[in-house]
Amino acid sequence: ASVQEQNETTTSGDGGADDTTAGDDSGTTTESGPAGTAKAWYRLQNTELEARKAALKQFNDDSKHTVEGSDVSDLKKKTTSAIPAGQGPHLFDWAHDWVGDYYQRGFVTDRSDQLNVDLGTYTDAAAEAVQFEGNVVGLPYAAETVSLVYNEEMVDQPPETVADMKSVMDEHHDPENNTYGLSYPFDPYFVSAWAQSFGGYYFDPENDPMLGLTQSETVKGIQFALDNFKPFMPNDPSYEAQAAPFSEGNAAFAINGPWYLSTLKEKGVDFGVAKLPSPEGGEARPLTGIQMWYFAKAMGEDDADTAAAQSFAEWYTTNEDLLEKAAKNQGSIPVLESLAGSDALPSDVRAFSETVQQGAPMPTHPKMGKVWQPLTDALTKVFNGDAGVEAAMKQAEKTVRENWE
Amino acid sequence: MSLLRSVVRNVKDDAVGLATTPVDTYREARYTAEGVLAGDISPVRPLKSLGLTVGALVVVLALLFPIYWILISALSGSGGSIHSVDGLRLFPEQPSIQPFVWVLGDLIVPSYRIGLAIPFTESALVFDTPQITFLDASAYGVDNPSGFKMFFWNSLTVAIPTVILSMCLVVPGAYALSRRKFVGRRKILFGYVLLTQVGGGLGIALLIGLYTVFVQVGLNDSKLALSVYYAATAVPFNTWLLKTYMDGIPVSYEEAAVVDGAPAWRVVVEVILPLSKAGLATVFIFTFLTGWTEFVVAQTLLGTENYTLPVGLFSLVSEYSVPWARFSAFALTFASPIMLVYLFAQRYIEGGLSFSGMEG
Amino acid sequence: MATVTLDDLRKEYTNGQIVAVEDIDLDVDDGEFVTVVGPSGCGKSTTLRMIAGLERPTSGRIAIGGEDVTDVHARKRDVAMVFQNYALYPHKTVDQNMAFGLRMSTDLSKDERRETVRETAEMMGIEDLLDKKPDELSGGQKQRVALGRAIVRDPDVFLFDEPLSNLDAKLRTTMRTEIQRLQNELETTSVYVTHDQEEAMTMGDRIVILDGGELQQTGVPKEVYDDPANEFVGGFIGSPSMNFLTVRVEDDGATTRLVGEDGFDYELTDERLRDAVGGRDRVRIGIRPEDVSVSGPGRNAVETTVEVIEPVGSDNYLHLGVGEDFIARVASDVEPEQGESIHVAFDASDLHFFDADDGESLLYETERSAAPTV
Amino acid sequence: MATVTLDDLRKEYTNGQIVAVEDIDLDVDDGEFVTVVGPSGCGKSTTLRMIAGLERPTSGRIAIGGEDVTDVHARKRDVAMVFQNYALYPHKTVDQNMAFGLRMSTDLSKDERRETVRETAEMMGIEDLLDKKPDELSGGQKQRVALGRAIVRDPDVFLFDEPLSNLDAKLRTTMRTEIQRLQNELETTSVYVTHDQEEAMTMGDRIVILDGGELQQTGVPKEVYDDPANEFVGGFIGSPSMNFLTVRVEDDGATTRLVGEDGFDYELTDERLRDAVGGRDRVRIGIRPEDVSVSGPGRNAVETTVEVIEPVGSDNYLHLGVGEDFIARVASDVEPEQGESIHVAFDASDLHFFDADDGESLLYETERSAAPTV
Amino acid sequence: MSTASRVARRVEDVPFLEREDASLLLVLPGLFVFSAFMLFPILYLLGISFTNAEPSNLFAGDGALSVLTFGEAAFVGVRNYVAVLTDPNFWNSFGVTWLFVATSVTLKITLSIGVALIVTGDRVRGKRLMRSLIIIPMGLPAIFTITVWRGIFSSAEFGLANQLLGALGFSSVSWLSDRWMAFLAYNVTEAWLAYPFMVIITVSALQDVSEELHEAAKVDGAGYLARFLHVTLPSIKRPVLFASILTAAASFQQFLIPYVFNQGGPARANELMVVYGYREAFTYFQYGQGAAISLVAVAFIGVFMWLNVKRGKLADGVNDA
Ligand SMILES: Nc1ncnc2c1ncn2[C@@H]1O[C@H](COP(=O)(O)OP(=O)(O)OP(=O)(O)O)[C@@H](O)[C@H]1O
Ligand SMILES: Nc1ncnc2c1ncn2[C@@H]1O[C@H](COP(=O)(O)OP(=O)(O)OP(=O)(O)O)[C@@H](O)[C@H]1O
Ligand SMILES: [Mg+2]
Ligand SMILES: [Mg+2]
Repeated sequence: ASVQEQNETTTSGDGGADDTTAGDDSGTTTESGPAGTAKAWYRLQNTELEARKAALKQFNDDSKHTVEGSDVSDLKKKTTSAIPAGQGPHLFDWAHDWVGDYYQRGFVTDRSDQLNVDLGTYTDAAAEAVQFEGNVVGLPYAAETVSLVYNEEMVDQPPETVADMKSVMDEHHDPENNTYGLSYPFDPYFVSAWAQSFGGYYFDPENDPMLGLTQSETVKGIQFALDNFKPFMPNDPSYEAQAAPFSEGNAAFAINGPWYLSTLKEKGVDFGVAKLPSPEGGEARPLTGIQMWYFAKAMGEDDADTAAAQSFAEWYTTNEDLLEKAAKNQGSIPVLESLAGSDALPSDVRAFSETVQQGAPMPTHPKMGKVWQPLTDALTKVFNGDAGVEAAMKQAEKTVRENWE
Repeated sequence: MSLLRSVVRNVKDDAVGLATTPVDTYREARYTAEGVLAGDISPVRPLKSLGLTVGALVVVLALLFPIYWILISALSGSGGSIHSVDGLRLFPEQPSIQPFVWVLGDLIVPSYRIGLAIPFTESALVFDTPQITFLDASAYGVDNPSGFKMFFWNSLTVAIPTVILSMCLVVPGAYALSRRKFVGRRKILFGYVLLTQVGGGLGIALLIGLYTVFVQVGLNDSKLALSVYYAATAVPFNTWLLKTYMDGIPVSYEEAAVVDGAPAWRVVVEVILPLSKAGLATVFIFTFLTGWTEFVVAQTLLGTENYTLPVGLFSLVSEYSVPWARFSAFALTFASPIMLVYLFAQRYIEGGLSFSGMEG
Repeated sequence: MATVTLDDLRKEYTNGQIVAVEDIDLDVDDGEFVTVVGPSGCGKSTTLRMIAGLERPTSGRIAIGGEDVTDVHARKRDVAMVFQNYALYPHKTVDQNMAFGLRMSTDLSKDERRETVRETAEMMGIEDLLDKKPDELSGGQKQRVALGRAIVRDPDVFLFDEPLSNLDAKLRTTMRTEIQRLQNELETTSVYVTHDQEEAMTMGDRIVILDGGELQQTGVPKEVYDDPANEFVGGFIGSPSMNFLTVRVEDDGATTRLVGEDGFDYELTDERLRDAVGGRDRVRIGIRPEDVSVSGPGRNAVETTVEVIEPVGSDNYLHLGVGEDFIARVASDVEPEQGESIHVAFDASDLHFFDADDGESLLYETERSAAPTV
Repeated sequence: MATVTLDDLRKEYTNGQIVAVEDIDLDVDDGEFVTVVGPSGCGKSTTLRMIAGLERPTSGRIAIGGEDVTDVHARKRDVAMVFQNYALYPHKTVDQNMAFGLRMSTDLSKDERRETVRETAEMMGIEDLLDKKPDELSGGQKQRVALGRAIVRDPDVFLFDEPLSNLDAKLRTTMRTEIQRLQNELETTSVYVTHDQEEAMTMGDRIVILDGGELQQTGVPKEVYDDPANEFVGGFIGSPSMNFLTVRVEDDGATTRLVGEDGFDYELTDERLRDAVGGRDRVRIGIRPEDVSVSGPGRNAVETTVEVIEPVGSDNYLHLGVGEDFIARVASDVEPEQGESIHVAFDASDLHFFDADDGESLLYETERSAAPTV
Repeated sequence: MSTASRVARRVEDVPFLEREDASLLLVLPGLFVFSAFMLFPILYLLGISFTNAEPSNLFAGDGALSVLTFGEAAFVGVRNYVAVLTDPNFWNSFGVTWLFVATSVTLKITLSIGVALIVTGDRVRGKRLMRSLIIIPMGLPAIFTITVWRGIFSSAEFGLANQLLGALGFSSVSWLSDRWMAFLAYNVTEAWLAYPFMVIITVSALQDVSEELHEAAKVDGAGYLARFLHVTLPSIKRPVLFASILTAAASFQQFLIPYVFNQGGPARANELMVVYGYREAFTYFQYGQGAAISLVAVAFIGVFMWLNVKRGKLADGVNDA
């Protein structure tokens, strides 16, 4: 109860007028059965949090059900400890990369048989992402990926190719005077666009071998990223350090995701978003994430609370109004088929959307979970010049295989 | 109660002392200056003092530079960051206290309506208390202030029971260990000394076990349970600390009281405890700090609505970005009460930590 | 007011390895002021603390007012104690310090307590200090408050453990008189421990001398001074100390001569004395400095040199070349040169004789039996 | 060895609010042993610490061996100091304690240091203690080590700050003699601070009396005792204290009578004394207890009652009903009853006269000019 | 009132309060609560360490009773311990941890004594205020300060540490990607986190140093350094030693610094023991193995402490009090 009170006191009721008109096509009212109360967990930035609270309020106002949302600070730890202990939520909001692992560990529930929405309502990639071995364990509402962001004061025209981009970066890169060519966190997720652009891959359960770290294409891609981007970046590969120069207007380009935009707006940087430039002989192919509402273990029973949770998830992922607003305000990339490529979307989102089209969804296979850390270590080493790409990837692959055992 | 009163008095003295320091300093400076002018005092000495003071100040400031740096980013408006590309800056470019306002949010005591029914009549007196505004966040362009006040309340409701509980556990134990001889006394003391140190960082290692136990007993997400846990972890070190302190209190006070006819518990209440003021203050601060700053266990055990300040602070950090200005402002606001308390308790803590009982 | 009786009292520490007090018997009369004196570590404090109930005797019994209190807890004994370092509660005002005992051991109301405290404070001349904390008091004032705290309770017995030893010489004299005055007024049975023999002598109705946990002698001060039971008591009581010499006894039937080093040669004529030393080869003789006088040469006069002359204003102390550190106290106008050779004489009646081995007085027993005092 | 000269030495604390030492002038000769005495807080320690270099004078100069050392740091002055609480380094053995000063202030090799320490230790009779830590020593042993530590450095000047006040009476006397013996042997200039006038009197070649930061009198002990410069000195030196009475001066030209309360009536005949009190209404007279004798009734004999009789063994102190606490020291065989009425008499030559207002001696100046001593 | 006081009197007369052995009752509550919250989990961990516990099986089963059976986890014997003790990464972390303890404690002691001397110096004015300011780091949650230090040690040219180096004319350092630079960064941060505690203990100890001893040494001809070595240091030795042992334990168990800085990197090179355990246990949720690691760590630190307590005679005050 205290959550609700708190929601009421802290959401200052902005845009209340919009809310009432928006709830028209939600299927919730038509449902029968008793009213339930569901818990939903998420981990959001401050800017997104307001919208989320507003959405919850809107749903709770319009529906007989109640959904209580909490912003949980370490969602992974929290879910893995609380769900098996029977203390977990009904729904939680995260990118789709946990799907396989969590399904195998019994943290999430398949509700494909009870769904009231057709998965065809979402883009194919999104619909694919929420399933594991044919089980639907949640509903998608947005995509995320990294794309090219440029400072309009320095760059007139977003470059089409990496070669073009390089010359612009070169022009602006001058660390002595605190300007840089590029702001680019150097980790597996961010680098995946290049690692996969020449046909390489990190991990693909349908490929042979599943682990593609040492494939020559992958190595080539990473080497490419290293050669072309590192010289124009600050020395620290971590997100924080990389994000800073561009957001202060001191870098020509950034490669980053939609979540970055709010910071940029806050700081008043004049920016534009474009598709990732293409490397010679390839196409940037970043890993994409699908943000989704997971059906947690608590939804295993068909009671009113589960109904509440499901109806919220369905309402949230299909409500065009809501999603459009999210796109406008938070740069969220819709995966609802009806909105996906729509011209109604702001240009940034359209650009991200295009990148998403080029990209490949992150694997949902549980084994993927054990790939990230060794790969991150390898990339750090490579970035720091402590090892060649080939050697580092070999080492990483070895560690991954050990972990799998 | 007299303990409380004496603490209040001491705090007052300290405050007065603090306030009169400039006056005293001025007086001293004048005396020295006169002495120097009259040729009685060699000018080398005051200069040496000045030099040493400045040197000390430099060291202190160097140590505190990270804090200052945080402060700058907190004052740089919402865009502040400790990752500033623009080189070393000693002052914020566009100082703004907005992040602090965001942390605090509105400080408004709303107006209440108080009705007083007048007996034997139908009528009632109705008062409207005025609305008192200390800080109106919206005036600074802050619409969605942080949950600081709630976190603060949670922290307080965790830290205070922690302090009370640990005092209840520590004080009798320390007294008995310091003053009485009984079976197993040495073993317990030895164990405490040992665990004082082993216990310090077991937090993480024990998290799994702890969480399991809490969950199974259904005590997770309970602030009180967390307090009990903190109090438990505080027992060895603080018992030991207080025991060492009590060892330094001459036995003759106790004997005087006994000869005066005081029963054991009154000896403790009327003599030992008031004389252990410094030790108690130290234990107080330490246990309070445990409850106030602990992060890992609190984050594991507590649900959102019960987040304490450190967890609340860390929930500002999202997967990809740290809102430095707010983060810093939050942290500094968080630390300020402790600084104040320490400033006044310093005397006691320095006395309470002297381990006088350890010598010889 | 009550008597205090110690009966074979014994205290051992560390499982009997240290015997702090060894089988002491003592009767203190009602209203008597007994001083206990002895060198450091002789067990004075331990004895006192057993009377107070702060230590439990290993064996033996303690009775206060005729009632056996050996197993009675300290707080149930109606005694008050004044400690060496005052033990005033530093966090309480003088008023609260004094009222504490009343609060604990009586049923007096707050007002009655205040009244009692005020009266006592007036008696002690500390009524102006009632609101101060011990820290703000001078040594003498603290001592007064500590006394007041004991007096205000009007106990059966007062116990003092070297209450004046932290004061400077002048103040000590003043406080000494003050305690005596109070004791005269209140007539409370008191046991007063000190290591200062002068204090013990001047203050006590009776004086108890301890050494190594054992009782050496009890008696009226003058008696103890004039007739010490053994060499220890003789040397301990009196300042400057009694001079001691080991001498050979040369008895040729008619006369008895005492022959020592440094040309000491003394002929005993008194029969009683001759009897006392009779049949022994060697005895220790003791002679008090004030009984040594500078004389001309003559029979029994000893010739010696003045090694050091110490003027103390009222008198001069002459350190003489007889035995080890032999002192004569002479009037301040007797001023021999350092190194000068002089003759000193002393009266046979002022001589004390002790067994050369165990130090027991050779005269004490006979005199005791002749004129028993206590 | 060296002289010590204090020239207008002054020390203020808390920005001049407290004047601890007020313009003291003093010359200590080479090899002289000077004792500084005065009540607590009179500035003794402060003076000594200024000589040591531990405090810096507010104004004035200090010279050691003729050399101005006012601005020389303590560790560069060749002085050794013995502290009240011994100040032995608790973590060092006796050996190391004694060798520390040598290590710091000389260039001796390790072996030489060991040798020097051993020699001194033998001289002090502490050679068996060299391997012990201070904690394991008794008070007297600690004191010996502290002395040894000072002596081993063979400094120009020894400074002692109440070195014996933590010892018990007996030990104090022994150590006192020991220090004197050492000083005689070493002949090092020494300044010795104490609050015990007896110590000051017996030990000092010369005695310096301070009060309230001001120098009251300097002189050979006996001289100071016999001829105090003012009432303070008269009262401070000597035990029991000098008795004081305020009397009216009734001069009818032929005779001068001093009339006080309690039937005190004394006729002055000596011209010198009559001159001294001449022209005054009231004077304070001082008379030492040992100068008061019990007599029969007669001219100038004062009749009074015995209030308390205090036996100290060698003597009896009679507290008489004249003025406040008037004491007569009489032989121990003079034993009037308490409350008995007796006559006491004193010689006019033993009387001291002081100004009733400022306490200055009325005889001092005249005698000074007649026979200057220092 | 009178009944109340009579009751109070009665209670006072209850003999056991004055019996020495009964004093154990005063210690027991603390001991009990402490055991319940610290020893029970340790025992529980010990149990888990012999099973293949992971979240899915550990929490299976209902009711409080399943706590005691470790849910449905299966007994695997000492397999977890064998796995840990044969893992080269473990031995690497073991070595690094001790190295870290040695270096960071040395750094902490030197820093703290230095700072403490400065803020108690005779001639320094405003000491009290300085002392209050200096403890500010103690009032901030470690997780925050460590995050800040992570920023300070950014390898980027604009990281604070690098900016300072730049201002001094040095070139930038890749702090966290170079093994020893990262190790250095850990040490600096650890020292900064721990100095307030050490300084207040040292300051208190310094205030108890006998002024008279200093004066004796001055008169003996000792200069500042000699006095520090021969008077100050021996006098503060015990409290400082005590604080050092405490802080050594803290260093041993340091988790947040390596974790937040670079997960014990680069490439697990600086993985301190607790980080190692955390990585093994939580990244892949192998609770059984995690428990085994924790216990091995606890055992080591227990032995370390035991040796220190014995050797440093910390429990001495215990013996004779
Ligand atoms: N708690 C104790 N444990 C062991 N020995 C003790 C204890 N208390 C006293 N003693 C020993 O008992 C003996 C007598 O001690 P006590 O304190 O009675 O001496 P004292 O005459 O009061 O000496 P002082 O004049 O120094 O106060 C001493 O040898 C002392 O060492
Ligand atoms: N550091 C100080 N600050 C302020 N006042 C001081 C200080 N040291 C001494 N005084 C004052 O100076 C005066 C003389 O002190 P000093 O210590 O010299 O006295 P003393 O004669 O040695 O006394 P005692 O016999 O008690 O040792 C006293 O009034 C004392 O209060
Ligand atoms: Mg004693
Ligand atoms: Mg002094």
